[in-house]
Amino acid sequence: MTFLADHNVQVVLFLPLATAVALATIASYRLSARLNVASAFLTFLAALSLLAFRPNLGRYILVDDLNIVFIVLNTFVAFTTSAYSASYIAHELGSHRLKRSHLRFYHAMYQLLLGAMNLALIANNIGLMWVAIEVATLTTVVMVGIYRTPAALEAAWKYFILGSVGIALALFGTILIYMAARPVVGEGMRGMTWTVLIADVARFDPALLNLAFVFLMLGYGTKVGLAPLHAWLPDAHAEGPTPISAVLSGLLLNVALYAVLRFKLLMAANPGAIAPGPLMMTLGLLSLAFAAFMLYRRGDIKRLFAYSSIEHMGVIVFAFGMGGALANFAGLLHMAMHSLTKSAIFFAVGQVAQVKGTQQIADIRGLTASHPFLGWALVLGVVAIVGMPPGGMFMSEFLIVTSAVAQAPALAAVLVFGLAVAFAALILRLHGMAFGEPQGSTQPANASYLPMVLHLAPVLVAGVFLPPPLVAWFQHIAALLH
Amino acid sequence: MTLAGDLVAIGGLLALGPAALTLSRVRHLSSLIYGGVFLICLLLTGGALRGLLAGAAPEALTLPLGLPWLGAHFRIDALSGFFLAVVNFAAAAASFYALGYGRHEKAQSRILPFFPPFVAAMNLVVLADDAYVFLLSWELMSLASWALVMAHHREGDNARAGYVYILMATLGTFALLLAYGLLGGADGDLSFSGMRGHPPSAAVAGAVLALALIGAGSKAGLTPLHIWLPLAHPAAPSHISALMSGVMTKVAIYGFLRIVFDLLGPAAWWWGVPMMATGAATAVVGVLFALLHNDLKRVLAYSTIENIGVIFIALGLSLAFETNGQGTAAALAMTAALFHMLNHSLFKSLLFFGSGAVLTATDERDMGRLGGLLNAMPLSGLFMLVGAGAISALPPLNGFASEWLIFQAILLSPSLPSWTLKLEIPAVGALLALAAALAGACFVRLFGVSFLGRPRGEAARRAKEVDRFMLGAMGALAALCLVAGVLPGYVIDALSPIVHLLVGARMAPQTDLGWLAIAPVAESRSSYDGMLVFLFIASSALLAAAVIHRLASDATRIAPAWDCGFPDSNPATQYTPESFAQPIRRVFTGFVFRAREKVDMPAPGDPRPAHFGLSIQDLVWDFVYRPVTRGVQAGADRLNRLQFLTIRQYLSLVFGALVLLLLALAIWT
Amino acid sequence: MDRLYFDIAHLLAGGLVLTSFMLLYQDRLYALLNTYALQALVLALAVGWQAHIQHAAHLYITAAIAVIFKALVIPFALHRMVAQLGVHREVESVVSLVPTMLAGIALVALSMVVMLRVTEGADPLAREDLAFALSVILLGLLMMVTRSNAVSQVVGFMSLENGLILAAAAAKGMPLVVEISVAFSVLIALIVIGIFLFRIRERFDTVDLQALDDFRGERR
Amino acid sequence: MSMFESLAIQIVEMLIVLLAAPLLTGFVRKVKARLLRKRGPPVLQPYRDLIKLTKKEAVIAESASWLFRVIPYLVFAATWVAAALVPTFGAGLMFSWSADMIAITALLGSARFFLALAGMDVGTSFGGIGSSREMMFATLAEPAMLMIVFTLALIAGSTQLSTVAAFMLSPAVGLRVSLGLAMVGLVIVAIAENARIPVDNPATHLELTMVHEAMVLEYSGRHLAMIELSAQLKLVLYVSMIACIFVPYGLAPPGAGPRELMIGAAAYFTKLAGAGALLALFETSVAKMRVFRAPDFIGVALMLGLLATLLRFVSREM
Repeated sequence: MTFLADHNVQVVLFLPLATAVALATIASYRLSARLNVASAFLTFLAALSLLAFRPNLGRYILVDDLNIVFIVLNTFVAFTTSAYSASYIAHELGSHRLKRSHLRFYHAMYQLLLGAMNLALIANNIGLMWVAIEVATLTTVVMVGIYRTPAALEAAWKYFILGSVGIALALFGTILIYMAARPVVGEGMRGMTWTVLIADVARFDPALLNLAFVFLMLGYGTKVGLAPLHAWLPDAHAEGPTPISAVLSGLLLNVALYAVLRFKLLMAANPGAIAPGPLMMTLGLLSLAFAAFMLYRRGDIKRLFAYSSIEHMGVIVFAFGMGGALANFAGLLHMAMHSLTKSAIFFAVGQVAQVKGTQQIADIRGLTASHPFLGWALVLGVVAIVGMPPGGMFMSEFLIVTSAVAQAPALAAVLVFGLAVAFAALILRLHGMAFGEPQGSTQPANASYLPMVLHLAPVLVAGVFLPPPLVAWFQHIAALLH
Repeated sequence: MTLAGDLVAIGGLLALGPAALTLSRVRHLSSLIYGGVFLICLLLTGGALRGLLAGAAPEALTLPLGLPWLGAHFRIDALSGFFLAVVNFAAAAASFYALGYGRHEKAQSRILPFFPPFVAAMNLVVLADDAYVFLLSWELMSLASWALVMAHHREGDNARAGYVYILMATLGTFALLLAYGLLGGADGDLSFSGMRGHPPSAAVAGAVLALALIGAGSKAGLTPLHIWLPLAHPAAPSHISALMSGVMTKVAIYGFLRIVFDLLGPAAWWWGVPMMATGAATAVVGVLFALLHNDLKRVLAYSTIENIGVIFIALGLSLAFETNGQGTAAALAMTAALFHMLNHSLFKSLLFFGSGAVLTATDERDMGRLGGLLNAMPLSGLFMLVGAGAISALPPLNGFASEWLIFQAILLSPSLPSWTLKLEIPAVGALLALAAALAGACFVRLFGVSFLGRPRGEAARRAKEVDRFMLGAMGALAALCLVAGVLPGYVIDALSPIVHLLVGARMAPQTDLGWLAIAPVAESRSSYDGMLVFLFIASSALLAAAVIHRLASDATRIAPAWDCGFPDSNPATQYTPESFAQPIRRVFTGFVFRAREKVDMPAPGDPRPAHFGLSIQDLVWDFVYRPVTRGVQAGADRLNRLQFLTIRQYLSLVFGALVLLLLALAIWT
Repeated sequence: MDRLYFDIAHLLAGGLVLTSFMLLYQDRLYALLNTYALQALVLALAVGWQAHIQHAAHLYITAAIAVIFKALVIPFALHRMVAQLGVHREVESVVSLVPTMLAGIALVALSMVVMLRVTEGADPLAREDLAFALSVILLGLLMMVTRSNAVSQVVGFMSLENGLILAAAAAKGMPLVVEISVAFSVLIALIVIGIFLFRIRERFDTVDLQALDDFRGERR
Repeated sequence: MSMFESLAIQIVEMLIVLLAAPLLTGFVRKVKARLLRKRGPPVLQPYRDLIKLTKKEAVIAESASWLFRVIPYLVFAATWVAAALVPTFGAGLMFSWSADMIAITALLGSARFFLALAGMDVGTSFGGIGSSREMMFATLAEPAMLMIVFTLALIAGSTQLSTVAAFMLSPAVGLRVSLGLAMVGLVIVAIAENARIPVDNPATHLELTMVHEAMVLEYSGRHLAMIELSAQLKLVLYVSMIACIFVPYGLAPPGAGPRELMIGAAAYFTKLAGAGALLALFETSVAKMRVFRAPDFIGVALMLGLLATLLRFVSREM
């Protein structure tokens, strides 16, 4: 334990990488699945200890209030997903969709992905962050294509190409930031070190910053899944293994969002630069409205929830774009709740798809009757994701809408319109799947419900009660974000 | 009982939901749960009534829940106390009824976990003292009732009903959310006390009024937001329907009252205009639809819409008077509104219980297959008759007392200075009178077709009287309908603190008048004495019967019906619900609802059967909802093409966005 | 002396933009690949010149990668692939040549306008180079979206990436440049291998896509 | 005036309307017959009919419920109470404040409600016809009546009949358009409510044209007597109401002495006779309408009432 606490950053960064190497050599998929869970759990513990034992700032390492939220959330969801994945993957093996060699690869990649995401979050260097996000993207590309069906390959390919362009744009933005910083902070690593940048950003050239932000917003926005840069997201979610869908929606989007937030902070600290808010709000609303309409014609259950992720990312980006203590708090809360809820939904969806042998919404009926637990978990998840109480997203949407009404009533109307359209679509699909005469196989699902419970329980409490320390922490960050 | 005690009791209700889930294997679980809810609600009713009658001072409490920096504010004042009593009394009655009714229920596991939270959420709405707790409870109420509507999800159109319901409920919540956002203002103070402290500007207040009308109106069933109500209320099990129709709509009105009469600050004179107009339209549309449908519970649901319209007319009147400085008149209208709310919660619950009894006995909701139930179910029939009489505003029952008060308020309106109001109010009065008369016809039809005549089907023939729990609940409500009708003065006086809270004036005390009469303005102007009318009717009917039986003949012979000499007519020759409504349909609804009759009468000698078809369309669907859904679908279709682009085209989107932003950057500064 | 440095750097960077236009102009695949090799060569020269000016030895590595990998290996691999896969030898464009060229000119103008807003205080060398790099990036993207042939799209991406390397090299003292160029080379290699492996991906703009969506049950 | 006296007057009043009711019907029938150059039954024939009916055995259909037997008494009681609250020969009845015009309308509505139920109770097609049409008429007649009540209330400032009558006697009345409209409206409502020609024909038993008679088709014996009596009471009620509102002359004021009461009684019977004669004249000179023409006729009353109310609302000083 003390080792974990003393070397928490090292554990968070290197344990996944080490595990990845180890997993690549282990043949038994049972063992590797367990190792996967254990390693993810240790990483989560180490991340938790970051809360109490903050390491010293290094040139490459940064642990501050903002990224701890992301790290803890990330490692937690990564841990629960690995537990879910253990039972999920076994079933895939049983149904011959995957071979053992694939599994070895899958587990190694899973840990590599975690390591890369942790690195992206913890890096004190915008170049390093960029590299880490690129690695994470490439890893997920491979995982999306793991089933090797034409559809999966096509999705992976689309993800790959669009992701690469996004990476390129983000890199150009990063170079521009460096160019802006160089005259002020000098050459070399200092020009890319976040702590240095934020200290001196007020003296940077605003025009370069503006240009940089456009590229960064589009580059990392591609990863966040903002419309019109979203195209990779639905297919990648739909065609990959479900644990990966959960990780994509619950984690990778957040990591990219984290990058956007970092650069928003830079922009906001320079008095001459354009305010980043309007651009973020526009993109956020556009994503929300677009995804809301796209929900209607979905036939594939995973693609449906992928679009819902786009919608929520839109809401979150809108909230952060609007800024202010309330909206930032709401944005953070919404992000955390979305991660937990959406991954829980994907857990349920994955089991449903395994039991019913299909991802087609039209072929899934009457789940609450045939599989009460799964069905009601899905109902609870969807109820939470559309922002109904007692889910925590009710609180965050409440705050976002009320502060939008106070700051920009016209935008609040658009926001509410988008939310309502999305609500109607999701509930419509939910009705079809959860109620009515059951269809298809009624044999019970043999998978662990624990991850789902672990995710939904805090979400359902959050709408009614948030622990004061958590509130204080979030409020502190919200104030940091302006 | 103190506020803290109330909250503990509500917490108990909330806990019963999960308890029902975990104890699902316990025998007699339903009796356990319903018994628990019954006791708790009785306790809450008692506490609320005592506070109300004792004139207890408002009491507030903040819990460390809800919005973290705000806390969960709760407050009980006269208004909350009144609604608390209404909600819990009806809930207690419903639970008692369900002790019997619930036993016949097949989908127990889909009802028991949601019923107690539903009741608890309604309580919480009434006690909430900040926007967050209010909306949270409001939405929880929708959610729980949605789950209850979906209890019989495999039957017929119920899933669609649930969908439309949850959609409209959320629309309303969003409207209220925006309204509270506007009320909170720039500093975002979301506690009600904060909102009271900062009344918004006139334009904002107008917007809030509109949003509150949409938000609360969609839940209460104002036209054109009523469409979900006749779908959802019948779909739920009957004791739930009773709560949804009798109480949840009142909770919606509570929300409206809280916002418009309490939080919004001084009102503008014109606010009453849209309220009365929608109220009148709602009343007439609701009752006409009630006349056109055959489903027992759907008819009741439509009649709820009518009564909500009536209540909104009275509320609008009250506002119109208040803004023109006529305090007593405003108090009269408000008293009438509250009284009618109370009455409606009583008789609508009673009627839904009755329909549940019919359902239990026959498994049939279609009036066209019922008939003659009064013989098999004499007590249920009697209670149902009392309910029908009360809702048709027959003296001396309670429905008449409140409608009489509304008419009295309308008669005071010539003193208003505004021409708009002067022209509007008589028209509203005429529509109200029309609605009242149509309601009479509607309930003659409902009771006459299902309880009188001869059974139209096997199910109706085999009907048996229901158990004593159900009868007990119905009997209590029927008795209350009579009591509130013959002693209106006491009710009016009990309402006066609430009225004072809302409009700042009160009616003269009524119980000081002799003979239990009420005289809202002055005795020379108008007065009514429910007790005397009741006694007169009862005594003269008994007297007449006694005299005739004593002095003349009391011989009776049972014989086949005469029927102008037609021999052994088939029960199918009786008037059906459709045929009963036909004259009214022809007179009123041909144009408005596009009611179309299709008669297929074969020529003489042609042996094929004749057919009669009837189609009714709700124009609101055609002109409001269909365009909206079509718009959304068209938007979805159009945007859906974006799912099927090639990678190159997706890249073009990225490229376009980039160029656009660079252009913007180039043009900017 | 500075003046000369500047002019040569300017010339090389301008040459890169010019080769980008040449890429846009090509209508034969082999010619396209040759032009790309030329662009990679120019890039190598530009980066090498920067290495010389900045006295940054590590940039020579980047220049070397550009020469060996981009100017030789990749064009050669693509040549073989075109021959093996029997891809049409023509560059299939969605938009015809003249509008494409006009759009390219507009994009260059746009990047100039945007970059020149940057305060004069910034290093003029970097400023000019960045303007050219941005032009190359935009032209590369333009190529990707106006060509429907997979190989030419890859070429577009690679030319985009050349712009990035140019920018990175021009940013004086920027760390990680070598790493980035290596990372991008890997990325490009993966893309090329991807095309080779998944033969169904002859074109990004494939018609198969529709069949695929039908198969998924998404299309109604 | 002592409480005892006023109670006595109230009771006398109740008895007078009860006793006058068959008389008025008999009188109308007689005049009608004479106008048709027939001799007609004696004026007192309705009394004989009623007594005879009460003495006969009541025949009740097998399918009838208990409600069927209760309803005649309920209908009678509601109508009688309503009729007793309308001033006949003297204003200021002891219990007149226990129900105003709106309540009287509603009491009649209750009677109709139950009668319509009775029509449906046996389960024959004719009963249904009657109830259905009766309720349709009511949906127009009741609002019309209420509009008329509104007009009067707006003019007189009260919905109490005694106060209205007192106001009508005062010089403040004058000649008013609204009053005229209201009177025509009230007469139309009275015709419709009492099932008179042209809306309904009290004498017909032709199956398809009946309305009121169809509802009570299955009644016999004492039950039928009660219903007949209620119908007669209703006629008296409407005539009294019209008389006390529009021709309140001779009405004894509250607390009047015996002389004024006698004058009032004489005036009342004169008014009844006049109204009866006019009704008979009207009924012999028009033909019955088709059922679906009747709503137009009653609708006229509603329009008149609304118009009168609007005029009053708009011009309070007019």
